[in-house]
Parts: sequence; C-alpha cells; structure tokens
Amino acid sequence: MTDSEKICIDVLSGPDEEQPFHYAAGVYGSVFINELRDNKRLMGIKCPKCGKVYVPPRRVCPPCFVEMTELVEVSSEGSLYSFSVVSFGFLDPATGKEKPVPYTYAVIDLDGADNRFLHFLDETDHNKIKINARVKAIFEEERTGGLLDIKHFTMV
Amino acid sequence: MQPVAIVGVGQTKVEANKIRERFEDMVFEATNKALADAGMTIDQIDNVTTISNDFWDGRTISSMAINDACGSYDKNVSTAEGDGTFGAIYGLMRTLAGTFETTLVVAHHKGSESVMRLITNAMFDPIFERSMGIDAIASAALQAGSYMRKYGISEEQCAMVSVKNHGNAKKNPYAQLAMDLTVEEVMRSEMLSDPIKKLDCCPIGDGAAALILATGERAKKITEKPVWVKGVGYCCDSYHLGYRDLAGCDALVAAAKQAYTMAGIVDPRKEIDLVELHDAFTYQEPFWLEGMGFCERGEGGKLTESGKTALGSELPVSASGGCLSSNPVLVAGLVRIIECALQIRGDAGEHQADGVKTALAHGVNGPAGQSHCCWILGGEA
Amino acid sequence: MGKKVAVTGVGITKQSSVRHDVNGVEIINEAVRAALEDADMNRADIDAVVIGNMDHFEGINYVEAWSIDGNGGLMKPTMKVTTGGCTGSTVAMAAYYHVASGLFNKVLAIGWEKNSESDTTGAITTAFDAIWDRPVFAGAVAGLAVEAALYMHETGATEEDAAYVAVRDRKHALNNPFAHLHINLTIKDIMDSPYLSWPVKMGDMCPRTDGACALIFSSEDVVDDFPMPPAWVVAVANRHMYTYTADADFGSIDGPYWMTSLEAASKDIYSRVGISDPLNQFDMAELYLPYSFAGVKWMEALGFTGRGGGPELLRSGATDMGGKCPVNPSGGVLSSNPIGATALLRVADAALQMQARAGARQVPDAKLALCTGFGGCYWSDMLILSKDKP
Amino acid sequence: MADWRDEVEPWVLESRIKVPYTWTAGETGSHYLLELKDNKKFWGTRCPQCKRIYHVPKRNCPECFTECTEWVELGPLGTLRDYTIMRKAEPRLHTLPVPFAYGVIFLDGSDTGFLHLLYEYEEADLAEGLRVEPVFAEERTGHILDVKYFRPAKAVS
Repeated sequence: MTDSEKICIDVLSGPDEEQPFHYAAGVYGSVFINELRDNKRLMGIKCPKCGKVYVPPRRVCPPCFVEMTELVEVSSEGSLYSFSVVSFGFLDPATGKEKPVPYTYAVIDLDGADNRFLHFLDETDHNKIKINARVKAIFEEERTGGLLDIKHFTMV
Repeated sequence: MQPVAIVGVGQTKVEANKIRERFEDMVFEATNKALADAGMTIDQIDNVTTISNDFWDGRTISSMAINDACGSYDKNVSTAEGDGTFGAIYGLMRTLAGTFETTLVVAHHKGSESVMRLITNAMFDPIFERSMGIDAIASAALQAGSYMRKYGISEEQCAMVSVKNHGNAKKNPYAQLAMDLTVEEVMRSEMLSDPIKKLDCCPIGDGAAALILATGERAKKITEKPVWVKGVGYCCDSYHLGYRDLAGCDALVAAAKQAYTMAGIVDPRKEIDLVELHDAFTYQEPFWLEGMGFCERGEGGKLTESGKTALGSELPVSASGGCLSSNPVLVAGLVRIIECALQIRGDAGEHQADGVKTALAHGVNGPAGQSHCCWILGGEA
Repeated sequence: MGKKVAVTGVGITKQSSVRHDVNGVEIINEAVRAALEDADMNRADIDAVVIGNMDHFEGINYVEAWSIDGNGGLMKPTMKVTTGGCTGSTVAMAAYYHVASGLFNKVLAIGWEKNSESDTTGAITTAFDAIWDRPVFAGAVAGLAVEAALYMHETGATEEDAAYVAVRDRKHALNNPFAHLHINLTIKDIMDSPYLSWPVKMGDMCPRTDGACALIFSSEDVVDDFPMPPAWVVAVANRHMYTYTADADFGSIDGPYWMTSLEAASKDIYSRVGISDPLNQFDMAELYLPYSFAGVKWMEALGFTGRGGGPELLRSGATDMGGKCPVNPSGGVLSSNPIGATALLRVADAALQMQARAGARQVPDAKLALCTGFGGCYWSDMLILSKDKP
Repeated sequence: MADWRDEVEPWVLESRIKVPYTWTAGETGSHYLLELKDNKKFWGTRCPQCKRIYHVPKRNCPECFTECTEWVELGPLGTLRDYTIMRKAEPRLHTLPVPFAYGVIFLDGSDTGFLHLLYEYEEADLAEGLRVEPVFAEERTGHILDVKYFRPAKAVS
C-alpha cells in the first residue's frame, strides 16, 4: 500500500443530500421583511439608551443590553462604507450550486441608520466604485419576501 | 475543588414552535430571568459560556447568533457544543480558574427549525454508518432492546416513566408536554423502532435557559440561597455501537463515581434526595438510575414500578417532567441543573419535592448515551 | 487562585492540501500520538480531552464523541468547544481553564481540519445569518476584502504593503518543516496573482490545508514529569463582539476603534500582564493573519504601532526574522491553514519557541510570546506564553 | 397601547445547507472498502498489543494507541447482538422500505460489532445470537452499502 492515490476511496455525500432549515426571522426581522415586501420601506429600530438605530430591527442593543421597541424608518439611500468585487467561484450553500460571479459585495451606511447594511452593488469594475459614493436601493418589481426583494444597490 | 455556587437561574417555556422568536429572543429572555433571579445586572457578569450546536441551528458558529442577547459584548466569552451539563462544566472551570468571580452560562435550541431525523443521522460516521439512515431513535432502540432483554425490563415498566413524567410536567409551567396518560395509552402509541413507541420519546422543542455561577465568597454576597456545586464528573465511552456494551452504561458509572467522590458521597441511595435525569426515552430512567447506583443492575424496572421515583416519594426522579416532557436539545441538560437548584432552594413551585438537600443533575452526549455528565448540588457549603 | 498552566507537549501532523492517507479520526490520532510521544506520556496519563471543529466544514457533528477512537478520550472526560475560525485558540483556552480550575492535571487539546473534504467558502458562508447575510455573502475572502478596501482608503496603504506580509510569512515558512506551503515569493508574484475579491488577490489569502495539532496542557504541580521545559501560559483573553455582520466596525483612522475585538482583547490581556509596549516587550508573535492586509492593519490594532503605521513598521524589518519582534516565524496562516487547527498551531509554535526547540525558525532567546486567534464575525482570541513561570 | 410585536406576521425563510462532502476513507478504510467491492471479503485489523480484532478495521487501537498493521479476514457470516425493527419510514434516510431492521453484528473472527441493516427475516427469528449472512449489491462502488444488508444465514455453520 505505497501508492496512496491508487487505493484511495472517497465517500461522497449524495447529490440531493441537504439539511433543510426553517429559519424564523422573529417578529423584529419580520417587520423588516414585511415592510420591504409590501411597502418598499426599510425599517430600523432605535435603542432607548444610546439612541443608535439598527437595521434590520432586532431586540437587543449589544453594548447597552437593553430591549428596543421603537421602530423607525430608514432611508433606502445611503453612502458606500466599503465594498469588494467578488470574482472567485464558490458554492452557495443555500442551493448547492456555484454562485454567479463577478458581483460586488457592498457595505452600506443607510441614511438614518447607525449600523450598516449588506447587499449587492450593480457595478463590478472596482475602478469605477468609490468609497463614500452615494447609493440607493433598487427594488424588485415582484417581491416575495426576503433580503433579495431589494434587487441591488446602484450608485446615484 | 474551591467552592462555587449557582446564584441565579432562568428558563423560557419550552414550546413546539416559537415561530415569533429567534435564538436571540429566547436567550435574552432566559438571561434576563437569571440576572433578575440573582439580583444582578449584566455589568456584574465577568464572563460568559454559551451552549449551542451548529447542526441543529443550521449555522456554523451557532453562537454567533446570540452573543448580543446574552450580554457578552466586550466580555470574555466562549462556546461549548454539547449537552448543557457539559457546557456548564466549562463555565465551572472558568469560574474556578481564578480570573473571574461570576460566569453566565446560556443555552438555546430550536428544534422547530430543523429535521430531527436528518440532524441526528448526521451524528453518525459518514464513511461506515451514516448511509444506513440510522438516527437518534433507532440507536436508542438498539440500546433499549438490548438492555430490556438482558434484564427483563418490561415495556410496561418503561411506559410508567412516560405516565409519571408527563404527569409531573403538569406542575411545571415551563414544560412542553403536560399530559394525563395511562400505561395502556403509552403501550398503544405508534411503534417507531422496537421497543420504542411514540410516547416513549421526548418531543424536540424550542427554548433557552441560563444560570449564573459565582465563587464562594462572592456567591454569599449575591444571594441568601446559593446552591453549591458539590461534585462533577463526566466520561465518554466508545463511539461505535458495536464497540461497547449497549446494555451497560460504563461511562455513566464512571461519571457518577467521579462526581460522588468529589462530593464525598458514599451511598447515593441515602445521600441524594432528588434526581433530574436526561431521560430522552423512557427506558433511560431505570437504565441510568442503575448506572448511578440507585439500585442494583437490572433492578431499575422494579424501582420505577415501585413508585419510589414519583414526586412525593423517596427519590423523585425528573420532578420537572424531565426530557420526556420537554427536550430542547442541549438546553435540556442546563435545565436539569436549574431544576435541581430550584428544588434545593425550595423554589420549584408546584413540583417542589420535600426536603431536598442534595440533588443530582444528569446530561448525555453522543448516540445512545455515549458520554455522560453528573452534577451533585447541595444547599450547604 | 487557579493553578498555573504550561504547555508540556506538542504534536503537529504533516500538512498538505489533501491527506488521502488518513480519515478525520486518523489525522486527529496522528497529532495526538505525536503530542504524547513528545511529552513522553501514554494515553493512560491523560486526564481529560478537549477538541473542537466547525460542524459544517467537515460534515461532522459531536466531534468529541465521533473521534473518541483517535482522540485518546476513551472512558475519559471529553468536551467539545467551538467558535469558528478561532476554534483552535478556543480549544487552547478551554484546556487552560481545565487545568487552571484545579480539576485536571494533564489535558489534551486538539484542533484538526480536513479542508479538502468540503467547499470551504460554501461552508464558511453558513457561519453567517441565513436571512440577513448569506444571500449576498461570499465567505471569509469577501468578508475580509471589505476591511482591506476601507483600510487602504483610510490610510493610503497599498496592495504592495499587504503583499509584504504575504512574502514575509511564506519566507518564514521555508524554515518550518510542518508548513503546508514552501514557496519563495516576491512582492511582484503576489501583485501578479489574480484577484479573488478586489482588493484581495490569490497571493494575499491563506491556503486550504488538511492537518491537525495537539497540545498537552499541564498544571504547575506536574510540569516536572515532562522531558521538555514548560512553556507557561501567562494569560488568556478574548472578545467576540459582533452578532450581526452589519454591526462590524472596521474603524476610521480617528474613530474609537480600528479592529474592535482585537483592540478590546489586547487591552484586557495587556493590562493583566503589564504590556505597554508590545513591539519591545514581546520577543515574537504567532498571529492568526488569515490574509495579508491583516498583517498590516492588525499590527496597529495590537498596539505594535500607531494607526496607519503598519506599512512603515513592516518595512523597518521589525517583524522579520532577526527583527525586534519576529511575526509568524512558523510561516503563519498564510502558509498553513487547517482551519480548526490553525489557531492552535499559533499556540503550538509559540510554545516551541518558549521551549527553545523551534529549530531553524527559533527566535534566539525568546522569552515572551503573543498568540492570537481570529474567527467568527471579526472575533479575537489572545494568549500570552512565557519561558519563565509567571 | 397595543404592542406592535403582537401584530407582526412572522416570516420564516425556508432554506437549506447543501454543502457537498468528500470524506476520505484513508488507507485503512480504503483497503477495507476495496476488498468489499472487488472480492466481497471482509477484513479487520488486529492490535499487536491487546490482540483485539477490530471490524470495521482501525488504523490505531483506541485503547492501546498502537498501530494495527495486521489484516485478518473475517466472516462472511456473523452473529447478531443488538437489533431493532425500524417501522417509521424516512425516505430521505432509508435505503430499504420499512419495516427493516438495524443490527449490531459480530462477524466471525471479530472482537467488535458493527452496524448494518437486516432484511429478508421473519420477525420471530430476530434474536440475539442469530446467525446472519451478507447480501452483496450487484454493482459495488467501494462503499459500506456494497453489502445491501444481512439476512438470517441459510445454512447453519
């Protein structure tokens, strides 16, 4: 058994093998999803202690450890905090298939929010994208629920 | 071991599907309850140990979902992945190490979000076992059959555990399945994998739990009713079902012995007043009680049948309703410790047992009771 | 007070892109047996085992139970801890707490990975929120690239500055027989490598590696049982600040934070050990630098230089072998990256340095070492090791 | 004031984790699986120290930690120890229709049992000590399911 290539056996997971999950958004996340789908509005939530606005809404302000209840609408426009143009092929674990590349992964400062928002930017030439550029959300015509009811962001 | 006490506990109600809540919502509730119980604020927590499982949660680094909600922002924090009793031992170690005076331990689970049989199938070896489709129920059934045949434990005796625990659950507001059952109803329930029937099994539910540990002097300042950790033990047997004696439970015997030695317990039958078992299947009550030394080998069925394990009798076992009535996986072990603490404090409400001075909390990891963990808790330092 | 703790045995497997000769349990066993041999111990001498993995990386749940035949824990106390990329340092810290607690004297800490067995980026993507992150996320590469882009924007640092780190660590790896990559590269080689996720190029990223590492952590009461001098653990600390990826603050040059969790963890651990000038106080560092830009910016977060001072620090040669504080004499993560073992390898190599047995990569007279682990959502783990008993 | 949280329609993302895995059997496991595939033979390894024979084979003895380099041919007949009849179907997991059984089988010559499937049995026959024989798949790929299942041995041996 010297030639390990020859004798090697690999056991593969089946082509249809998957673990299904029902990921609950919770009531806080559901507000965002529902408002985005029904009214093209982006909802955030405000910490009663430090006043920070988080998008999407969630229950706890991390540094303050207090419960948040005050919903606020944030803008669908903002500025580009940072970005990367993804050009390597990789597998999308939600489908088991290769994710189409290139695409631009954008970290966005939405107007009215204090944390950031992660989405696609429609420009994939890194020379044409500038940090701090103004961007806005482009909504899908047919919205079915989920983050991708925003099609992508685009530079204004 | 230096003195360490449980100074605060909190748990959510366990439900089949908390569709309105995420992991973080449940953890925030449990954490705040534990803090309120201890009369503490999050600033007084020195470090945090979280407990969760990536397979069940459908997320690599499952603890990433709940660090905000357990107040670990800008604190030392780490994650154990296994039953809550094991995670709590990691919390205990961190409390004993001299760096921290207080440790928050939190666990969460949402069985509603995954497919139980697929997840538990994935605990088996991918090269030699997983493709057979074996899951938690089938592996437990292999063990149940072997144990019951070897010692003449009857299905009716096991059914009595189901009747007792689901009945106890009626007195526990946090329990998921509270039911008035008869032995006949359990016996008539659907056979899943011989000899395990539907009502021999735990439900897999959604819930979270939290407890706070503190070093001796600090514990006394925090609460008038500290519950002291007297001894702990844990031990892991062979993984492959064919490499170990399924009708034995050697790892439990070793874990219990380790915990008894540390706690100075010579005769558990006389010195332990209550047991919270990790009883995900009914056969496990007689089986685990034998392993812990509460009766001779093979006598567990008679012990259950005698009624001595009922609430109000000599050795209440799973007075809370146990895992059989609520089993948010991993959380369940932490709840066993919490329930023992409540019993010792006299705060268990309707399911309070009389005169509980010393209690044993038990947890299990791996297929068919591969790895066991025992905690001995007491009211006096 | 807790017991003082030392590393008293080190086992590292052969590392390569694919280890077809062994399955997961067997590669774990290879590391464990090497550590036992190094410490002149038998399996019977182990009091407890702690191991970690990232379930969806290997498709293995309950790793402590599954690997029991190889991990040495059969009929012993065995525990699993896991925190993603920092799993290895989390395992090291857990082993430290096992011993410091006084509950155990000799504890085995194990990290391992068979990266070849899954799609790494696909698996890493599952670490992020299914609803808010995964639809647009591209694993660690893009997650780090956005930090790099902002760093360059804020400081004027260049891709060439980052490439210096990629060249340095791989040059160091030539001295390490255990390293996965043994390649001598130039800055031009890195600059010429293709973009994976702008501004991060192939040459800026760590490889995917199959490998394992095991360490023996022992109590001060038993360190004399071992053939090698102990490498003492002086302190451990960590910060896992972010739950939501969108909260991660990569910092502005004049903002409150630069690399939040690393700065907070450093503040914690430095204050406990009395570190005020890390560049001069540490003799060497094994840092979890998963991509080249981290070797510039994170040096600033760690206090080795001021904000924006990273490029100058590097080009001064201070972090090269022979410099004031050589960084990653082992070759670091950029040369070997068996993910579940990667952060434990940092501790392993620092321990070898403290024991003065790191061979060709030995830093002469090294007495104090810094190790870090990185993972999750910009999370940081830190350990400080010392030649002398603390 | 009514809490807005009570009014929200909860949303759930129906998704999955679908990452393909390639688990390497290693030299020891590969040798075993190739023998099943090519020669329909079962092999175990013997620990040179405690002499225990492991099936499925171990590269290292979990007890002694020594390398198990000696191969020993086992079976093909074996003896049943633990068993359970699976009655609740899960098509995503099962390769046989329910009811079928799981068994822990000690192949002749082996000191350890291994998990496999049981089929073509009379329920009344299932008992500890039952002699069983393997039924091999026509098309074998070097997989543990190259043995489709075990069944009660036709000839008493």
